[in-house]
Amino acid sequence: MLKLTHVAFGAFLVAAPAALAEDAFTPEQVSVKEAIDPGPNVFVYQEEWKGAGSIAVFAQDSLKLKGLMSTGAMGQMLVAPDGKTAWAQSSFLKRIVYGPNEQVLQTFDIDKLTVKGEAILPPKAAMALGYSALLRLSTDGKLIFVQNATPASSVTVADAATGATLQEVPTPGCWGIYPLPGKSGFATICGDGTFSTVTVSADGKTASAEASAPIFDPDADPIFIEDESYDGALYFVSYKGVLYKLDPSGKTVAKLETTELTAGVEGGWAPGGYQLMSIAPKAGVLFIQMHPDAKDGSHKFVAKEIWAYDLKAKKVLSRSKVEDVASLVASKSDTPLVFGSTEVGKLFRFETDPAAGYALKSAGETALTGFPLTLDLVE
Amino acid sequence: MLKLTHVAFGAFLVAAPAALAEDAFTPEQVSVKEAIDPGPNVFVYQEEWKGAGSIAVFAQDSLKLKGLMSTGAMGQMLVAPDGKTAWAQSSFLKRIVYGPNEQVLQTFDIDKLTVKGEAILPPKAAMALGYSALLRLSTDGKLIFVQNATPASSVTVADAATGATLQEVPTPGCWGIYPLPGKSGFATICGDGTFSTVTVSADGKTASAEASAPIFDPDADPIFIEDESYDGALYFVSYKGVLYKLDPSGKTVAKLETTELTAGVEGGWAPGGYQLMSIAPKAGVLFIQMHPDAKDGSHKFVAKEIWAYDLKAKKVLSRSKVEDVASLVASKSDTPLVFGSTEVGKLFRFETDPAAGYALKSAGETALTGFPLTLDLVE
Amino acid sequence: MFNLIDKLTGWMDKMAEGSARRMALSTGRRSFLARTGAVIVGGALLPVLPFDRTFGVLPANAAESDEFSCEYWRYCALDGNLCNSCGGTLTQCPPGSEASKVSWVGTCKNPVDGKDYLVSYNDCCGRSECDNAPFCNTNQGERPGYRMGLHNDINWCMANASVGYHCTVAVLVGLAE
Amino acid sequence: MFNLIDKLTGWMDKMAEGSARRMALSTGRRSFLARTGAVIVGGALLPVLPFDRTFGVLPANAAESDEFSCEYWRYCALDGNLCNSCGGTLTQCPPGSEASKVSWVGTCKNPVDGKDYLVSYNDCCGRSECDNAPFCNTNQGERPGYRMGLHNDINWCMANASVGYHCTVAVLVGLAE
Repeated sequence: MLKLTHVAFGAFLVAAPAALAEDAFTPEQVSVKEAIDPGPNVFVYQEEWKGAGSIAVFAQDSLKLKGLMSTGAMGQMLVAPDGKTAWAQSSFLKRIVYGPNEQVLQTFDIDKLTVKGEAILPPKAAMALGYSALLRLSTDGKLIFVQNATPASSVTVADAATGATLQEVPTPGCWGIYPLPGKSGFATICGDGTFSTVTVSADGKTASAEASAPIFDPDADPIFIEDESYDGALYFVSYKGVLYKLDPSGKTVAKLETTELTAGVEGGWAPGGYQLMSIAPKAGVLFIQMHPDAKDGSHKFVAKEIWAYDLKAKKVLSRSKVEDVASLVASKSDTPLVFGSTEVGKLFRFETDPAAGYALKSAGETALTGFPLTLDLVE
Repeated sequence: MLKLTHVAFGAFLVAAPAALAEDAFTPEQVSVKEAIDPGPNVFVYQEEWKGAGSIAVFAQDSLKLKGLMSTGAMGQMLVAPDGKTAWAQSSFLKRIVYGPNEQVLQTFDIDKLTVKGEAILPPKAAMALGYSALLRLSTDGKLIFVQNATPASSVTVADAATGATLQEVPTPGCWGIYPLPGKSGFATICGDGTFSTVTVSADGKTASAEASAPIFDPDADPIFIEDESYDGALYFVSYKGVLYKLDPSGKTVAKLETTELTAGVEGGWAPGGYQLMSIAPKAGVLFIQMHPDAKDGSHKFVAKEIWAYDLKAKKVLSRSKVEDVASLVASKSDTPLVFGSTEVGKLFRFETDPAAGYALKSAGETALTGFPLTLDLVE
Repeated sequence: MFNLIDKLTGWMDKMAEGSARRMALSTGRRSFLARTGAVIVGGALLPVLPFDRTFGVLPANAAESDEFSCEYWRYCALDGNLCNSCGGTLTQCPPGSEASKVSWVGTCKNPVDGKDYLVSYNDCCGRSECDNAPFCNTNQGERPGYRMGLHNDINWCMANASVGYHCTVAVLVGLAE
Repeated sequence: MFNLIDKLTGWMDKMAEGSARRMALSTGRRSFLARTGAVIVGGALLPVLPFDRTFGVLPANAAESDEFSCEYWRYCALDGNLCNSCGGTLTQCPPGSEASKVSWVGTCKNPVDGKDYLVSYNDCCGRSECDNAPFCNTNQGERPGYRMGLHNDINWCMANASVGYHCTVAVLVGLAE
């Protein structure tokens, strides 16, 4: 009884405040905002390793935080192309950092920031730093691909609508998920320098794989797992700055072309970071994080500059000095915006100037928490 | 099969490294340290609100971190007087920050930093900032008292050996747990300015309570819930700096004496912070966090100075400038050490100089995480 | 287990009696509430507002008018992250979270009209702590847990189904004349 | 679900064949391992060490000899919190935690004897991340997850009963001649 009456005391204040004043004061009511404000968003996955991570939703124009969607630990985020649905794969241990681990695929309604559903995954999902290639939606939007590591590599195929696991595809020695255009399935990068093209049946329940010819040299110059799609091609970049243009549409992945981003540039510049590049498709420009004096082990160095590289003209259009950008994403508009996150909790907004080779200029900054290494946006 | 072989690959490196070298190199083996190094410890509860908190164990002499004992969220820590056993009360939600909440009393073996046991508590335990008065051991060491809030106040009485809940004692309008000397039970501070003395039966299963005469004025000058025991008396301090010396040993709590700490001192000084005072018993000195220009709402201000107050002579012996100390604890030695934590992640070690009125001098600093507002030590 | 109830009820009666005495000068429940801040709880009375306002009056300044600053006047006893910087507003929890069923109360002076308002600080619940947003820790009139309705060092999501602390709103619920 | 196995086995055979070709110049399994860093896994071969060491040799300096510094030579490919600053030692997990059953491997040059050592980076598991301790992020020879044995952006507690990441040790397990 005591418990109930004390609870009632709090509720009373909220429910009957009008009784408190004698003059015309109109009391306010506490409520919950039903939906986020409209407008294009930037999503940042704020990963935590000893607690709840979150997908933070920011307004692209103002960087105003629209809200958080909470996940478990050591997770990955995925945002649907229409910006209405998000998913997260993460770990919920019985005692947060010890005890049985339940790996969960959450489905979120972005407008309402609510959990629409959750499904238990096979307990193999990679507990990794944030990389967009570790949790992917099939091109037709019907399947979710989850990168597993036990440390043997495999991919869980789940129904995007229900989260139900349909199959687990072994992908030994391969890593990263690159949805195939025009058909169901994904390509993956293999440790011998080939790609494997995994075709998944329409019902998601079976799969077959085909290895490509060698595409890169994983010993001499490995490629980052961060990919960008543009004009039907799939782009990767190597530790030393070689841009790979691949065709993922055939039975196997084919190499179309390679270009040296740093050709003719002094200073030992190389790409570095996590989500280290993004293509602005209308401009046909690749924005990529670069650091000077590159050496063995510098491939995760944060950016000292962001370069704008013209994919058609194959030349660097501009080099913009930045501070500590570890991951970035560019918008798809004519005059792209670039958003960059740092390892230590900042989100930067940059405007670009097409007349100046898409050079970046600072246009906003806000706070992030956790390890904010994955960004996405929807216009 | 693939999974098993891949796991074997990692194990192989650890188990059979001798095969890797051709010369006399002797490979090392990974192992787990069995126990912490001997010597007196300082304990800091690093509370988290969206993940796993931890009890951090530091060497008193070097501030070297000896290890962590992980808890759930929004918890409290308790260290046995012998320094061998610790407990924590904390919350484990199914989805870390949402879903059903399991409130757990963990028992830790401090030497091995292992979880010796856990018991599920009634789901009412206060989810509060760290305060030592919210989780207490009875004077005979047989019972654990857990402060509850629903927000109605009650205390769960649990068996210290097993963690099993024995009873829930309603304590409406009262807060904080102050174990009674010489008998089983506790006193608690009530909102009308009295104390309630709750006597618990030997088996822990029943209780009776007795209210004291008014002891303080909760409107004009409330007392902090932080207590210190010394020479049979129980000490509290008020927002305005009045030191209360109480006798908790009788049927009801009795007021023995009050003293104004700031009598004759200019500058509007007042006590402030969380675990804001500690008595060094051999010296008979109270160390207390003070800030100037006190006003309504400044009672949680961090310390600008720590004062050493002589409890027998009733005078301030020294005033030492400090930076941002939010909580502190003093050791029991002839020449006390004082350890202070800040809200932003630092643990300070101070030596004191008896010849200079126990003035503090900086003697070490290390990093803390979370909200580190509760400290304890055992010599 | 409940052999305490008699005595505790006695204590609560006594407290209610004391509060009732203080109430003598007022003319009705509303005035009483506005003046002393006590709230009727299942027949007993708990003091939830300090009536000792001997500390100074706040001067009006820019920060007091900026609801995204910890100095904003409504936040005079707020301990937590600002919901209006986390997708909510001054009085609305961010989408996807829940408003706490119970709350603590502050009394804050509005620098514009000079009146003291009762502010209900509701925590928003069921999402991770929004530490992207400013963390404020102000404590005018704040009391330890023995005056629970004025206490802010505790998770006021305690009575909700999902108790994860997300952020805090500041809702004007009355005038403290 | 396992209609892939045939093809994947084919792919692994091919990879093993390629590795075997590279192995041709060595005289036995031990040399092969030391030289190419490949490890036999259930009959297949996975490359776990880079053999391209074209980047510069490290100069000896004080930090390289300080095992509490991220610059310590053994930590050349360590991504995590140092266990020796969290109650453990260079090779011992802190009390109460568990050593990871699997690990990644770096090749680090000891500035004292000038030799390259194989370093097994084991995560310690089942306790909260020890972010009291220094966080180091060095990546000599580090590769993405397609060379899993060299990859450090993942929780190597993954094969343990309790997968919470606590900290990382650096254990010398071999010489890379």
